[in-house]
Amino acid sequence: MKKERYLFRWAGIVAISIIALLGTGIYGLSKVSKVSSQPRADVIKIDNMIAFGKLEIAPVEFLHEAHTEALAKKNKDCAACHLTQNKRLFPKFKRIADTDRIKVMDIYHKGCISCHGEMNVAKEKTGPVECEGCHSEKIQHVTSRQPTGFDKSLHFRHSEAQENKCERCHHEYDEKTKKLVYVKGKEGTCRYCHKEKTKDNRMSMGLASHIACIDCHRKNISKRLTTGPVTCSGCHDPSVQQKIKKITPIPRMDRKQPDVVLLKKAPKGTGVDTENTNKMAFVPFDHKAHENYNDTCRVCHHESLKQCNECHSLAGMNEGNRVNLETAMHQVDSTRSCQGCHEAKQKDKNCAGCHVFMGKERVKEDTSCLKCHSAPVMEKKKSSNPDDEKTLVKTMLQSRNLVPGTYPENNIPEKVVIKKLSKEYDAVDFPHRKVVNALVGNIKDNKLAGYFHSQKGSICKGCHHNSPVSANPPHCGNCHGKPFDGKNPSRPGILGAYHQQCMGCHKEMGIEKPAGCTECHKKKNER
Amino acid sequence: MSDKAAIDHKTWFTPFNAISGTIIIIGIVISILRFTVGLGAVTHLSDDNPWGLWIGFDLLVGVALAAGGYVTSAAVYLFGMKKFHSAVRPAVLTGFLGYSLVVFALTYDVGRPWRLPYPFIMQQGTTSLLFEVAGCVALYLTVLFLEFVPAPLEWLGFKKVRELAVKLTLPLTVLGVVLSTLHQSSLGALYLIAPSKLHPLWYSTYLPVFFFVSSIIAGLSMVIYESALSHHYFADKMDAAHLQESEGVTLGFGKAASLILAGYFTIKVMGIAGGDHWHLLGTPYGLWFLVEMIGFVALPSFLYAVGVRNKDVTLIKWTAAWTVLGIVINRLNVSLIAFNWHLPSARRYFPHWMEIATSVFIVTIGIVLFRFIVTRMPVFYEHPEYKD
Amino acid sequence: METIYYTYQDFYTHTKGILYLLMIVSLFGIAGFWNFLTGKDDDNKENE
Amino acid sequence: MSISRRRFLGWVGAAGMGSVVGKSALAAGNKHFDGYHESLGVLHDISLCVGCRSCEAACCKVNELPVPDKPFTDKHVLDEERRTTAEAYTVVNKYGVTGKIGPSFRKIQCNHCAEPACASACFVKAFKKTKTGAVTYDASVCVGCRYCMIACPFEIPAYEYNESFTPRVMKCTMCHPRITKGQLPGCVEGCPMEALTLGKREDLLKIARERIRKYPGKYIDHIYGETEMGGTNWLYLSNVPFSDIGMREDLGVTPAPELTSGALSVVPLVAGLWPVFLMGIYAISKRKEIVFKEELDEAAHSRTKEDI
Repeated sequence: MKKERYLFRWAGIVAISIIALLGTGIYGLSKVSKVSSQPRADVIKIDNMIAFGKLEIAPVEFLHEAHTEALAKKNKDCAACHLTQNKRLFPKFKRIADTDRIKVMDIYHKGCISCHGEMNVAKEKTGPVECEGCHSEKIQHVTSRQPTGFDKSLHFRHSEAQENKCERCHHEYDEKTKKLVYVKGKEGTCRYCHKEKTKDNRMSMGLASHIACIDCHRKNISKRLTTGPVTCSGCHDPSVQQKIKKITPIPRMDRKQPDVVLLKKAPKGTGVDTENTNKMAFVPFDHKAHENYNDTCRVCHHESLKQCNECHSLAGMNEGNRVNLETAMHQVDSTRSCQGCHEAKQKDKNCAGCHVFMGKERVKEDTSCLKCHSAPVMEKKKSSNPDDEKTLVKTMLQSRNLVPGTYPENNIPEKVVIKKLSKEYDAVDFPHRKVVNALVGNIKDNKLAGYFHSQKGSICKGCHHNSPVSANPPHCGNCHGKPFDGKNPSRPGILGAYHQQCMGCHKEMGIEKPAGCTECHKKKNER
Repeated sequence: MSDKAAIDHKTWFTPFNAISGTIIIIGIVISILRFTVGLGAVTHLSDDNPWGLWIGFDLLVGVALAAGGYVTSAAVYLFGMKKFHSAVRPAVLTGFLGYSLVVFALTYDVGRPWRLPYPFIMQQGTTSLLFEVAGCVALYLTVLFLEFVPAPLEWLGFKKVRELAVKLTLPLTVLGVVLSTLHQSSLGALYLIAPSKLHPLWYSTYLPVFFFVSSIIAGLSMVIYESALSHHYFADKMDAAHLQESEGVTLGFGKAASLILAGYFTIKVMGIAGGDHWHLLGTPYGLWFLVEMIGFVALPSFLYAVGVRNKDVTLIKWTAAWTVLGIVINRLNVSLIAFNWHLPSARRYFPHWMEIATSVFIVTIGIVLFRFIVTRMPVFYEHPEYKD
Repeated sequence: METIYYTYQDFYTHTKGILYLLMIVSLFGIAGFWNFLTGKDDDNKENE
Repeated sequence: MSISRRRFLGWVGAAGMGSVVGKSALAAGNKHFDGYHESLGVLHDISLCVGCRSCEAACCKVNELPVPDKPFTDKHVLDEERRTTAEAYTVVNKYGVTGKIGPSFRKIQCNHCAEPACASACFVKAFKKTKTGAVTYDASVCVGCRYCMIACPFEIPAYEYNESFTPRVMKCTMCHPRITKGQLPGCVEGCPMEALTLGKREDLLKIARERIRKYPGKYIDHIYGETEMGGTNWLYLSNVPFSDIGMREDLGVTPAPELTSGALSVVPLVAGLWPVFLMGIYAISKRKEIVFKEELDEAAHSRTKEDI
């Protein structure tokens, strides 16, 4: 009997404590964890232990700059936490390599806690020494860290400062000597070797850049030279990135690249293409101009900066990931292909108004192919001088008409009155010529757009679509006769056609006026 | 409540009559408002929350708590537990009153109550769980009436008719269990059609089973709880057999309730496993779910067990009350608290005071009717003329 | 009279309608069968 | 009287033995139901909607709904999220979508499910999927239980809570009376952008797929309503993620009637087997009682013998 009562008492205590615990749990959850509102670029998540398997405890949120500043006050520098290897500072905390789980863990625990402990004893402001202080599930700081890039402007500033001594940064790995060597004229991008993650003896891009950049900058500081940033925010804070000095115009990077190129399949004898069925006209390509349009070479080239046809054959080859030459040049959803990039330009505000309505159809016969494929096939002339080819390409490029073509002003109707919709609303006075002039004006400085719209009437097709180019296109109502035409289900009626076209275009081009129905047409009973 | 005064018929003005009278007057006023101005005037029901307290409490809780009738009659007449015989009539009476009031409450909630027979006489929406519930409740109400009818017949002295009614006991009990199994589970199954609205911890394809099993628990606990109250207030109405058997009933039903609660806990856990909702237990809704599961299922199961082992009738009675509260919480969770959980708080439902007042009004009617009947008819005692 | 059901809902309404009727029939049927099955039990008892 | 009688007879007739046998071929357990062929639907191209509320105005007019206090030209109404009510079968909501310039608009109305949850839930068959594609409601039998509103995964049906004697469930009818006459639904007719397209559901799916193909990158590659809750006759095409414009993507593809069919299928089993099971228990307990009594008698008998 006594035993039972004892049991009962315990049950009561356990039940009450469970309910109380749950209650406080709910209360605790209802409190929103405090997040420091100021985003910072130096928030580092220390989760290195993930390399040894699943994390047992929450990763640590580490504020790098808070530590640099604290150390600076005590006249300590990077060496307080970072070791040096080959006379260069190594980014990992107090170690060169992640050897094993226990060792790395000890390095962190000893390194962090001992320093915090010492400062605690000295009654100085310092970080936590207990587990939860560092290992917290809650995110306390919003990170603003953004990857940084080495654009052409930065590259020029660096090469200028290094007196054009490319070897100071560029190197290659020599398999035989197992050493880093420099080969003149074969400079490539860092990412050719340095990938996202460290693999074998190739450092990751992150590791390599932190070693190389920061070390050099630090040395310059010690020599009291002007140099780049050494702190996290110096490179990774978006607002600081904005302030990095830009050179304009940027002098051309010289790596013996051609001014103009004739894009074609690999010549015979290189073993790339075995078949000899290329009937397509070659494409004259202004390489120099395209260098200016893009920030890095990688935008078009892959990391290796090879010629396109070295890897992309007509049939596709392993080096080119089995992407054939045609796809490499025309793939629409790629940022590297010609057509992909050109089509992306159609999303520009000045272009989107018309182009957003143009469906992507595979058109078999279209003169637009010939806009690029304009050079004659020169395969037969084996002995042709490469310089002749260059001259030909240059002349072809120079003879291109890059001005949008329009009809004479008086051939363009000034005003079109749209009466078809005057049921509830008045007719619309559509300022036709004003719109045409605005569209032409928008692209007159755009070489790409100018070249593709140089034919008279091609700009008219933005609205007068689906009918042959003509100075007298058919009326809209000729096709858009009735809504919900079962035979042409995707063709809107006249009401939808006008509203979709006008409003869609205005929206895409960011034209805010007219706002609301009555700015185009007055309501009938409102007069 | 001073009952002696009321039973003596000396004065009508007793605290019980005063309180219940006030509630009933308020209830009548609200009823007039409801049936003349419409649901919008007295409820907080909205297009997002079409079912409120009147369904969540009056229907779901009401039906669950009236389960004592079928549980007790099945135990006595089918499972042969004759020692619980004295518990049958009070349980059947509560069941009958409970179901009558559920139907009464429904007339408040549905838009056109006079059309309540439409599902049977006009068009049969046979794919609706509600059709099944409606059919079973209607039939079961008749069954309960027939099961209870010997009591008023004895009171009124209609011997022959009473004989006929008593003969029907066995088939009625079987029919009662069948109908109860069906509609108790179907009340849970009502929510099967809305997996996108009910919180996943409460939504399960086992919902009908959960509702059926918990209705047995509710029935058992209600019988214990009610007998505790009756002993307090109507002890003078009870015969020797009733008083003698009462402790046995409490212990026996407590034992059954403890066992079934344990089983219920198990299948609820399996429900979570089946839906793989473990991760939701850490959320605020999950904690509330744990409160229900641990505080109102696991704990009463254990307390019942302790009470039965110790023959501690007081503990069992308190546990019964706690379990009944747990059933109320469970039904309200499914119908109101965890329902529409995805909606922003501004679109959630909280009952209007008049809805609460109406529910209180209906419960009060139940208590008054129960009191009226047990003070007159042979419920707590065997009629001297009809002793077997 | 063949009816084609286009929706599951319509088909289900139809089959459920039959099932509900069958349920009522079965309840009475089982009661009757029980009487038939145990009808002689009571006789035996009385005869004893 | 005559109506109820006819209906009752209809029910009995449908359940006649002859029909049970005659329809057995169609009643195969694994039969797949495609819904009504040639049924109509509406395709809503969300990328085209400009939030002008013309559809709301047209709907109000053709359905003779009460005119709201704020005129349909008032765009401030769009600032708060609304749902369908007993006074508005359709509403347009405005959504700000991250990464997209300008707001997106979505029209809400009954989606006219292929297997409607409301019809499955209604215990008087007030809701009906018609062969035109519309889900219609018959107020003359409605009891007002509002289970349809609980069941609807799209939260569409609304109720006349302030009506004391003739409250009705209110929802879009796809302008069923108009489309049977060959007219367009009010909203479709009223849309100046032709963002709404009426057509056969099969055709609408083709149109939608064609648009997705033709404008790569513009549309989300999903036609909302093609499979949701077993498919709906109102279809949506969007240039922004559906979840960003308040459309639930977690509804699943199971048609509503199938959600409850499992539970319902147990009902006949319980009705058929439970009595047998219970009577069995009764027989066992009674048998025990008899045995117990006999043993008691025997014991008493032997005791009396001993006494002698």
